[in-house]
Amino acid sequence: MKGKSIKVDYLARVEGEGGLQVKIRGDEVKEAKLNIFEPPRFFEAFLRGRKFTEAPDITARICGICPIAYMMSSCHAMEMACGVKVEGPLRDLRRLIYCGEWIESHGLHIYMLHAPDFLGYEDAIGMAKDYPDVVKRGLKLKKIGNDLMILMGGREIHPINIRVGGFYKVPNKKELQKMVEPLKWARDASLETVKWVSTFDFPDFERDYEFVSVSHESEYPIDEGGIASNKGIDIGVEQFLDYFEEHHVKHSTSLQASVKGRGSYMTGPMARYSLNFNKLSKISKEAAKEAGLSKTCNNPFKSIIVRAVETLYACDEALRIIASCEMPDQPYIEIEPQEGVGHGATEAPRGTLYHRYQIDKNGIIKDARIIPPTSQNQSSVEEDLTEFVSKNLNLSHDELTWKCEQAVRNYDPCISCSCHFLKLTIDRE
Amino acid sequence: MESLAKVLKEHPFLEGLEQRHIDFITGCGSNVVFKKDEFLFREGDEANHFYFIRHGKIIIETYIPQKGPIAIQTRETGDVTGWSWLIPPYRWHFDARAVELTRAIALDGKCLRGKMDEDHELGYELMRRFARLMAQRLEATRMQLFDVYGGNTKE
Amino acid sequence: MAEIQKNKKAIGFKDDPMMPRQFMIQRFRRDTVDTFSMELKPVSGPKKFDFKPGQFNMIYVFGVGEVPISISGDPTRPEKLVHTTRAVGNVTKAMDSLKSGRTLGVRGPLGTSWPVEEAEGNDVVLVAGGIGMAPLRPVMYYLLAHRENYGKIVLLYGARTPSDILYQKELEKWRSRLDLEVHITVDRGTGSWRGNVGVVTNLIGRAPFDHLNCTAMVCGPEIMMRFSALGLQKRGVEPADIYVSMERNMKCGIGLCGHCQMGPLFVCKDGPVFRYSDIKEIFTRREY
Amino acid sequence: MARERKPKLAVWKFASCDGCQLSLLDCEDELLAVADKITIANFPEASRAVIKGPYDVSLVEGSITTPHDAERIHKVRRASKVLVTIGACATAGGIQALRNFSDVKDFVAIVYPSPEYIVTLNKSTPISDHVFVDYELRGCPINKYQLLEVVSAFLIGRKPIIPPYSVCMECKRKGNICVMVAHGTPCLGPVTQAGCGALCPSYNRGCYGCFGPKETPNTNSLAEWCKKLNVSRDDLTRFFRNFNAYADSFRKESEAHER
Amino acid sequence: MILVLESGNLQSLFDTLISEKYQIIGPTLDNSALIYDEITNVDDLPVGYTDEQDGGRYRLVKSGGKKYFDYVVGQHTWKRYLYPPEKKLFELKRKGDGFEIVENKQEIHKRAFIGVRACEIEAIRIQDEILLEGPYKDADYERCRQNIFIVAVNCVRPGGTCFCVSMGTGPRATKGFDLAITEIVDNSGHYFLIESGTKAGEKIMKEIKGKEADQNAIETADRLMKEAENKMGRRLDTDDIKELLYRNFESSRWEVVAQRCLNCGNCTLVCPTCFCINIEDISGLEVNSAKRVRKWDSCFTLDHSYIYGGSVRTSAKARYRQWLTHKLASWIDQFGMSGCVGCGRCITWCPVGIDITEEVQAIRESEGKGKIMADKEE
Repeated sequence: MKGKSIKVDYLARVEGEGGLQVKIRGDEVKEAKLNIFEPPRFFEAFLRGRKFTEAPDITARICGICPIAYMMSSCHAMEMACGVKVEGPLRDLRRLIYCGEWIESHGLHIYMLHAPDFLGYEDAIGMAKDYPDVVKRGLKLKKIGNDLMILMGGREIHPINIRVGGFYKVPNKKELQKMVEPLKWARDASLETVKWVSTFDFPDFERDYEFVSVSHESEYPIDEGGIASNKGIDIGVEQFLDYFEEHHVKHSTSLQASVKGRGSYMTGPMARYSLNFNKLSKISKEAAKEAGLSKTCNNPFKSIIVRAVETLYACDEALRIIASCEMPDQPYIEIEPQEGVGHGATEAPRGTLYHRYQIDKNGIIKDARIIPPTSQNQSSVEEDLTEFVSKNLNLSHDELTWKCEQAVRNYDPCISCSCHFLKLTIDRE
Repeated sequence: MESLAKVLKEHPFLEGLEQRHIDFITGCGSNVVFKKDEFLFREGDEANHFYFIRHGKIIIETYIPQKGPIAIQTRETGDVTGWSWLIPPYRWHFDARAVELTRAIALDGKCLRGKMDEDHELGYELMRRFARLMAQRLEATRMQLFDVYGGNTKE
Repeated sequence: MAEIQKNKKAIGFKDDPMMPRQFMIQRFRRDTVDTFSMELKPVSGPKKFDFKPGQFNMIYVFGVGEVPISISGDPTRPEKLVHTTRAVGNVTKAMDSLKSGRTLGVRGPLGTSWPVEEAEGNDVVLVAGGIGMAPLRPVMYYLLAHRENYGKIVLLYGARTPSDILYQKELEKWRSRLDLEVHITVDRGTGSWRGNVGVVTNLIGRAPFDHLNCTAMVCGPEIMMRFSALGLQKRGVEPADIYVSMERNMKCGIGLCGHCQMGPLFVCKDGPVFRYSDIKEIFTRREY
Repeated sequence: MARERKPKLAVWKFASCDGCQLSLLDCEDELLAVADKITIANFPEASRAVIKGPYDVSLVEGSITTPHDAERIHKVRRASKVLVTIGACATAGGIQALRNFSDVKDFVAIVYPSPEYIVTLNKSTPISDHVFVDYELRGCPINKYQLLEVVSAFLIGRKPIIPPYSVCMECKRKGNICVMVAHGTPCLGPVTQAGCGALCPSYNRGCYGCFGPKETPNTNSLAEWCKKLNVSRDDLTRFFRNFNAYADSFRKESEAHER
Repeated sequence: MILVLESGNLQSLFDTLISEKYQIIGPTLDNSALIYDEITNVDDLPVGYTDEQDGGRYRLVKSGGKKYFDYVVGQHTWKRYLYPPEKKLFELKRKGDGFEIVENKQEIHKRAFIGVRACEIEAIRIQDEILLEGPYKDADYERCRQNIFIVAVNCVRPGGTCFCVSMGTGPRATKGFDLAITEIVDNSGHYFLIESGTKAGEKIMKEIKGKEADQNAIETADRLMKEAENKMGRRLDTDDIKELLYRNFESSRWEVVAQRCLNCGNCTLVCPTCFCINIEDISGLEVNSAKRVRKWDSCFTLDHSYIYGGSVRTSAKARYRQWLTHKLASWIDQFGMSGCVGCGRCITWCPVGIDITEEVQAIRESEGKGKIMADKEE
């Protein structure tokens, strides 16, 4: 066999615009590239000169899929810069709305973007013809996540109720209670989801990843904590840039993050799960075990099971918060700006999202740095592709192409988080 | 020619004109008849006459390639038509065609022009009348431009 | 001012004036390239649809919306409800795509009417422009049904082109009658057109009627009505003897929604037919 | 096929955050019904399958920011019978149009270590600057009910009910107490197009204009009043300069207060 | 009969109304603002709150006093309950070649409105005239309007933008109520003077724990209202108002106010008499169902005057002129009464503080000046 190449000009069922190119020469994979042609949008540049209070609303617009993550990371960073910590009920409510985003985003990815790959459908709508109840369950699950975001945030995409210091308005206990029954349903549905996705056929494929995620002493990481990895990193969020760097790599023109002096790493559900299994709720742990997962997961195709487990956890966690949460006296803490630098890292459904801001004494942003999860995972995606293709050269071209796409979708890449991505010249050889 | 003088004298267009002027104008006039579809004048031809339509109906039209003749206005019994003889370069800008048997009095424009240059009083009187006529025509044309029947409206 | 209809009887379904009654399309006829007439029959309830010339109905197309359309049929034959419509917007275009046997919602009859009774003994001049012929056709029917009660009847009708002329066969019939004066003019004479060319106001000057003893009814776009009213006044017709039919944004048709206000008038219930002398002052006001 | 042909829908993305097209997937209760009435022919975010054009309706998300996209939009237009732009990026250039107020070269240098790789236009522009747009759906993001309204209206052939009047109309109907009058909170509601359901005021916050300027907006009068509420000139500039910064009236008002 | 009810016994009025199956709608606080909402208890009333009002400005102030009705009117109007902002009128379903109408059968509560001010009673009367007394009735309004029990509260403290005296509508409720209350705090304590205006009112009065009022209390109430009259925040000279506005159709003042007017529609939506609505015919994704919805509309929108091809009133000037001239002038021609009750809401809730009384005065003065100039030239 002479050279062949796998080329997907336009990756479907991912958020944003990307392509994929794998060049094969003989039995060797010469090159595997995840091409990002999402146009640059310059968020870090135009954030300069804006007020610190505007960062959550502006950065939310980086990504319509995980706006809460952007809003939260920027809130944390700004609060750190101003020397304030939001705790107590307000923090609980923040975690609650974040759970909504997890349920929605994971629901979307599991049912609409990823599961069709395993069952051989082009999309969820085609899948719905044969599995109507399953798709409806997925939609309803996703909707409950959205409803939680709507209640807490005003709307599901680019919520308007999140601000530096807390919320503009906090729903009352009665309104929160209304979410209990739907969330209980969602918890059951998530459990069903775990069972369902665990029956899929998974390629036998594992890699030794460096898993990186936010790390909290007692909680499963969502909205707060330091940064940890399974290869020895355990740092405060303010040290992020000491350990991680973004750089150009020769074969790609997009910025990719790596662990300084080490190389690629993985963030996202598999990383969180493998680093924090013990912090999952009981029901989630049991479900994971029943689904055949061990305490770590190294098969990226199985990320769909991990996502389902996390969805279950998010429902469970949301219910826990609603049951235990006291309502805050004030919807937000009044924050006076001060000159300084702040860092924030939270767990977007697809991985760690890091923000760093420098503000002046009037709260005007002087410098901004945002490292989204997809940028961090990009090297890992390409390494997965290289290794996966090498091992599966026997597959037909079409089958291999589809599997490669699937390998990218394993990461739930959110390419719209494009502030770091460049247009790539596609090698048309 | 007596009938010619009578028709002209009673025509509203010339109402109030002094007898000597009417006499002069009568001298420039002649009775003409146009059969159906006969042209009174053609676009581009030298404009030598204007017409008092005694009976019948004519159409002022122009010809548009691919569309055929487009009628712009009709003139009928009692109307006056044609002023191109008054304004250089004394050429007709449109076609005029009888759509039915039409009888008219044709006045020799060249003859009148000369007289009007000579006799400014007559010139003024006639110009005044033509100005009024033009104003009427202009108003009617504007109305047509408005497309008053609302052809281009949308819900 | 034309009489205000103190008409509290049901104009909608189940006595609710906002609920349309269902009518079935019995006949659909294309009048011109963008105009069509429909004959409607009530699906249930009274078979007759009594109305006065000049009144309108709110016509509802399922799911698409509702528009005011004047009634263009014969008021002396109320068993047939006829509307002539120009397809210009979504609702009227949707009407255009309907076929016989489909149903429409109807609320009406609504609004004031042309003063056909007050005009008895007078010459009657109708000046129609474009689709404005449709609301005046019921007047013609009425006048012809009571021909002996009127003096001269003159219809002056202007359309853009010969192919835009509505009711051509009927007009031919009327034209051939000795007791009617029918004059038609077009803005652009195309094809084999032998008739008048020029705007309808041109016809007013020479139309044979007694200006001291006449009632004029003018219907067409606002600007055409304005110039027609001027033309009629030049002929010596008193403003009080001129009637026009106005158009404004009508949503409810019954004077409750507020949209069709023109100064103190609700066009839907104080109009659409107004005595020109009553609205002369506000007619030419901008953005009124 | 014996059945009536289902209209074909395509979804296109330009520079954007994906949120507006996600709105379609967020119609959880209606998605399958939509798919029943319409063939989703080209929607990469949701499906690998691509059915060739022409398309009866194209939903276009995002703004034009690269030379490549400036050409691609013409192809989209040619392939679409009806083209509906969705969201502030597509209708006004979006948040990325903030670059339009600076030199884009500076921006590239701030964000990217190797500026020479960046191919970008100086300005982020709305779709309507490039091709004819049949219908605009505003918002950052759009309101999914408005999207469904457009689809429903398209299916039956009526005009969608998307009022161009102010947010105040929705706010007052909802019964919200005016945040500007009762709390002195600056609010763009009076000059912003309705459609969001007056969200921000419902959460005690001033409207930040994500649906862009309403019909005949009087931004100047609002700005003058905001000055009385002690809004500084810098804040006024920022007030009008966010997700619809490049929409004409907002742009002019923000520039009027810029120093 | 006039009763005196000790403030501590106000709950007995609530209880009586509830036992008569009334749903009580009254002033209450939500999110630190005054609204009209369902209440059941006197504690739901904004006790100890008062308000400051001016053009474009409203502040609810905690006075710490013990009065229940120390505020004046807020942003909400009773129109919200009688002629709701958004109402589905009916649904339609396709059936064969036709359709059928599914009526919107809604249980409508017997409702008691507590704390209706004199100007608001007049506003309800105006809407009654429009929606019930014309050639056609609004069937839905009629249903909502039935079985409304009105408990008026006389104003003893006018608000900063009130001008009911000018419009002849207040501060005392003289008709159109079932019960009218005057709240008094004086040397003899905190009590309510209650009079009935209808049989229904009398019936309720018999059930509450009041005692017959003495002359002193009646005189105190009279005095308080006289004082209120003299403390009106605004004044509108209604002399010759209709002709004044008709005459000044082309006044340059309209341009001046259009510079400020946001044409946002707020004034019309807070006005208790504005009745403009839109009718929206909507179809669903399932093209077999449709509905008709009635929504509050405003003459400040372009769509309001839309006819084929465009709007009649495109300029902000024309839209403001339409509103003000309609309210104060053409309304009189239409319904035989003014469309303004002097509640001041359009002034307070205008986001930029445009003041109807000021605009009328400006037009009046500009006219005066015009005349003076002309006189001098003569």
